[in-house]
Amino acid sequence: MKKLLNDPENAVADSLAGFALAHADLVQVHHDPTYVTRVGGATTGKVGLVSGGGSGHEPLHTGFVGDGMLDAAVPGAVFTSPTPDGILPALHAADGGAGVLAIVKNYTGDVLNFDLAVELAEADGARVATVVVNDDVAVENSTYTAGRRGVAGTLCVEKIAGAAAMQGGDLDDVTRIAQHVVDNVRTMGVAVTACTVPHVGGPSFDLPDDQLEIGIGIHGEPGRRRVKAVPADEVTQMLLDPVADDLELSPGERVLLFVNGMGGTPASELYVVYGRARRLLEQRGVTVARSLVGSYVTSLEMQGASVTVLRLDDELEALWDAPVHTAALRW
Amino acid sequence: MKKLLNDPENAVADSLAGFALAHADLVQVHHDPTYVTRVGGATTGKVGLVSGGGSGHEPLHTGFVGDGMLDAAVPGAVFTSPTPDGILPALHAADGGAGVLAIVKNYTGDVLNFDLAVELAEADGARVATVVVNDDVAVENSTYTAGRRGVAGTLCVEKIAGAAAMQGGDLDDVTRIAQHVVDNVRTMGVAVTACTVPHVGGPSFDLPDDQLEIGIGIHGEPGRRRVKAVPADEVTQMLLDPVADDLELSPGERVLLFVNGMGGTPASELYVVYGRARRLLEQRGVTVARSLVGSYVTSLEMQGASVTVLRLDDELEALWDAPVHTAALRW
Amino acid sequence: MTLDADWAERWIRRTADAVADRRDELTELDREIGDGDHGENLVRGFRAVVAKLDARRAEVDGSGAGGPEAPPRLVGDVLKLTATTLMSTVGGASGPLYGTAFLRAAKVTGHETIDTRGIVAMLESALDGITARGKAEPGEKTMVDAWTPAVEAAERAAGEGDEADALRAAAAAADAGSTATIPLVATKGRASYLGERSAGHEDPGARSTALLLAAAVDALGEEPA
Amino acid sequence: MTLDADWAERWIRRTADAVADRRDELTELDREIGDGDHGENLVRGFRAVVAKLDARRAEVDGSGAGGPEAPPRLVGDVLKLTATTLMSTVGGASGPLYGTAFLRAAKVTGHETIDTRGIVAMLESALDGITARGKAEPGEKTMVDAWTPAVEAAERAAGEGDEADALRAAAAAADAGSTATIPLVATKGRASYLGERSAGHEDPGARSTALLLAAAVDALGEEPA
Ligand SMILES: Nc1ncnc2c1ncn2[C@@H]1O[C@H](COP(=O)(O)OP(=O)(O)O)[C@@H](O)[C@H]1O
Ligand SMILES: Nc1ncnc2c1ncn2[C@@H]1O[C@H](COP(=O)(O)OP(=O)(O)O)[C@@H](O)[C@H]1O
Ligand SMILES: [Mg+2]
Ligand SMILES: [Mg+2]
Ligand SMILES: [Mg+2]
Ligand SMILES: [Mg+2]
Repeated sequence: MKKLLNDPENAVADSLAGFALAHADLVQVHHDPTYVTRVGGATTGKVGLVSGGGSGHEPLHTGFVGDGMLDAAVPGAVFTSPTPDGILPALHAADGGAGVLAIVKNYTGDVLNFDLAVELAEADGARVATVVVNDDVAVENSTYTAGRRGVAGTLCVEKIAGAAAMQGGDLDDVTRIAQHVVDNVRTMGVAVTACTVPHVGGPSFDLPDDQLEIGIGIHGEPGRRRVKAVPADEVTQMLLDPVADDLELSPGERVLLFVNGMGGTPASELYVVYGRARRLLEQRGVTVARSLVGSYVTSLEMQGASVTVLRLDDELEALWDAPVHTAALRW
Repeated sequence: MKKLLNDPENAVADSLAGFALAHADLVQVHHDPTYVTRVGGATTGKVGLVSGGGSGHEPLHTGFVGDGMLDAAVPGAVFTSPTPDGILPALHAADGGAGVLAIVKNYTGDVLNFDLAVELAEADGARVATVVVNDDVAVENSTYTAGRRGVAGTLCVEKIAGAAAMQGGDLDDVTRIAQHVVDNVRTMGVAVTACTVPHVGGPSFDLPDDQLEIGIGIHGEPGRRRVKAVPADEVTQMLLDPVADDLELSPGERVLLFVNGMGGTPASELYVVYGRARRLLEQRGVTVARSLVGSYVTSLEMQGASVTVLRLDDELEALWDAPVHTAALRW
Repeated sequence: MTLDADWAERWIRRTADAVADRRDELTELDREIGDGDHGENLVRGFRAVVAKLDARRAEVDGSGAGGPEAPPRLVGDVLKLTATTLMSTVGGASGPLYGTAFLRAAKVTGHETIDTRGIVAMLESALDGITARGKAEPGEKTMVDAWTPAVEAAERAAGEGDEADALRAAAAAADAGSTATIPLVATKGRASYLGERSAGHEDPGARSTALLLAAAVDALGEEPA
Repeated sequence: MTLDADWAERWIRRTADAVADRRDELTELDREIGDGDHGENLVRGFRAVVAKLDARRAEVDGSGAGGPEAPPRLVGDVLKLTATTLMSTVGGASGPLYGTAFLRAAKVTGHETIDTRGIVAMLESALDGITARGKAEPGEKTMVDAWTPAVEAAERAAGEGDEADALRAAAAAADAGSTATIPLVATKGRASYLGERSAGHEDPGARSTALLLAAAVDALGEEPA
């Protein structure tokens, strides 16, 4: 394993230290326990937004702390949910008196640790609502799994709920909007290569040079199935079709199309996937009204991509367009 | 080789097609010959800015076409300079009557092809100035080489010259500013892994699992020397010291610190490098007044990073801060 | 054999050693059907618990406490310290699960020593905590598949033997239960994302449960330092 | 043996075949000390030239031209078409260099046939074009190290032999010149970035020059179709 890291045990801390220095105008990084807050702290009267999860998905979530998105983020160890002692002060720091929305990706660890922290925060008198993001269509949403995972669609939830909070929505409004995004966003991903967790030192799975993993999560776990490597157009179809089918998109609908890189994918390849996904949507009579292409919800240096579709309505479109100023997303 | 591509021969065209669709509000992509222009074409009375070079460095240059940066970009085949027949119409398209500045990275191929195109444009009556970016300190700037290469510092030249043009500078002003950036920006890079050019199908060099290439360019070429893999802090020092020494930075000076990923590097690692580079600069008494961290000038999916330092003065600082709205850089 | 706070402390310290020794094995199991961090998570967590135990011991020694006038040391105190420390240092799914297990176990072990029935109650409470939080049932290929037979075996052994017999029976059953997860298809936790592909691999949390209970047995064999 | 426009066309077509056949070898040489695109660049460029030659031929055939009343076909016309096409399709360093070489060569070959002195003039002009544009001198490990001995050998051979001898001598010298680049340290082009590490590898542009001139010789052996 070769990485631009020092002691693998300190990978997260070292990276956060650099992040804090580079974005001192936007964020403040707290240590022992670790959490990241917006500079200036909670905005009085605004609903606070907190998210968090294992590290290794950067810029998610720390890169989305700032105006119009998150008030605090809690990074765990690499691919490991953060613990309640980090989540709890983040919930308090984000609380401007109007309550806090916790945005949790659906993984057993994230859900359990956030649950514990929310219980503790409520015991302290805080008002906390939770939305659980579960956009990954690769996993059956049934009693036979821990439920669908939260993956790249989380960005859409954080951006749009962040805008709703910025515009003065109360905790119920912001929670409703966030849940509305969750209900209308779906994702499916592919791995071209595995990734290597620093303290593990070896690849997260062994993927032969002529195979792809379809239906991956964002923790370097293997996907739902392995297929022979095929051209990008075919791969894209394997991702887009289940997403569009699951959303039951009808002709005439408007969507946001988000092609996300897994960390090690060149931008040029993401645009190839985007172009194909867009044509497939257009063939279904669906209008791509908003787009995002880039590596935002990653698995370390994994090569691969995910395709996310969010069904839009006027409200979501306006909130997506609202200004945002964070380290990783800005307009 | 596994990549999210279709026919490797069409990699550039496929990617540009997706790019055009994703950023139709910003850019227009022309084919046969290939070049990319700002939507709306040349701004009357504004100096036009054109850059270009081999593909595979995305978002450079196409991702920097837009308000406050480039008016046109000319992508060649992967890692191959574009040809004059693509550069010529780009020069004309960027010409709003106030002349055009061509920003050329110092590679024999780029310089020769731009030279040819500029000769042809001038024969058509256009007024074209050229600046050659050569920020790579890994290469001795002597008669024993083709001169220093243009690498990540190109972003600084394009951003700052773009702002100068936007603010109404004439061709001489904009050229002077661009040259001023060139004179004050230096870069050095490291490869952790090689990259694979699509139509080649194999890695650009063979790098054993315990070695790094120090002093690489951005075309997957080997570096100046190979070193045993060492922690990020040491690697960063090998990059930062030659840069700072070459700039002859004195205590009290203010700089922009730009840590650039080579395409396959996780953001978390770039921040580790940034943190260390910043501390090293501070130890020299130098103030990091502006920062940029991200994968902007890449070599396909290569893992690695480069450290760029730009000596700032009030003029450069203000131009850096000026608004920019492109696919890849926006504030 | 006295199952007192010293035994509990030895249990936790031996668990810390065991997960450190077997870290790569746990990591590899989790790499196969999860995300490869289970070994690291537990090593980090139990190392933190040991550090707290050391600190507390240094405090007690420094204050001259621990003499005849010292307040009684309760088994449950050790388990509670373990619980809160695991919750705040392990992360992942296993952190809240083991944390809750030890918290519930602490609640029924607030005594200077525990007997055979105490052992059974402790294990039952731990399992209840895990299922209350994680909602997994036996057969879903989780740590519940090691804890459930462990509790049952302890109950059976408690009818005929002493506390050591109960612990030994629990540990042996957890080990067998963990091995028995191999053919299962996971329907809880990360491994469930793999569907059928999760079959043929042992559940990492079940294996760490077996290590934990084996350490409880090992801790019997040593008298306090 | 007549060195006319048909010969020039055969030369270019054979070059296209040669770079396609040897593409991987050129790529590999460029991968070692450059950026691995030289083979691809030349294949793309010469394929485009062949397409233009085919198109022109189809036009001529279609128009019924080429009969006794057709305008004379000049060697230089073929070379000029080659020059402009290479310039607009090859890219990289070699595109402008080969483009300029053929453009200069075309300027001195505006004849229906060329003789021995014409061959020497053509090669000299090509080399002049390359050095005018690329500013490389012999010994810098570039294509100049194949062209320079080629020109010298053609001049020598022209004193004693015919145009075929001159071409053969040029091709042989280019081949030897290319091989002789192996020990050199590059001081021009991409390979110069490697400094000392460039020694021990053959220059890809020198090798493609040798292929180009070998194709000119091969083209002698065939009469027009
Ligand atoms: N709902 C659940 N109930 C009981 N145990 C569970 C549950 N979900 C996961 N586990 C256990 O947690 C183990 C994984 O722990 P760990 O790797 O530390 O956390 P994560 O899965 O978050 O990476 C699994 O092997 C399994 O035994
Ligand atoms: N200044 C120069 N003068 C003559 N030949 C040169 C010069 N620079 C480069 N070359 C030739 O160009 C060849 C490389 O061509 P190519 O790989 O197509 O372009 P690039 O280097 O831009 O990728 C080198 O092998 C060398 O022979
Ligand atoms: Mg985990
Ligand atoms: Mg090239
Ligand atoms: Mg795990
Ligand atoms: Mg080359």
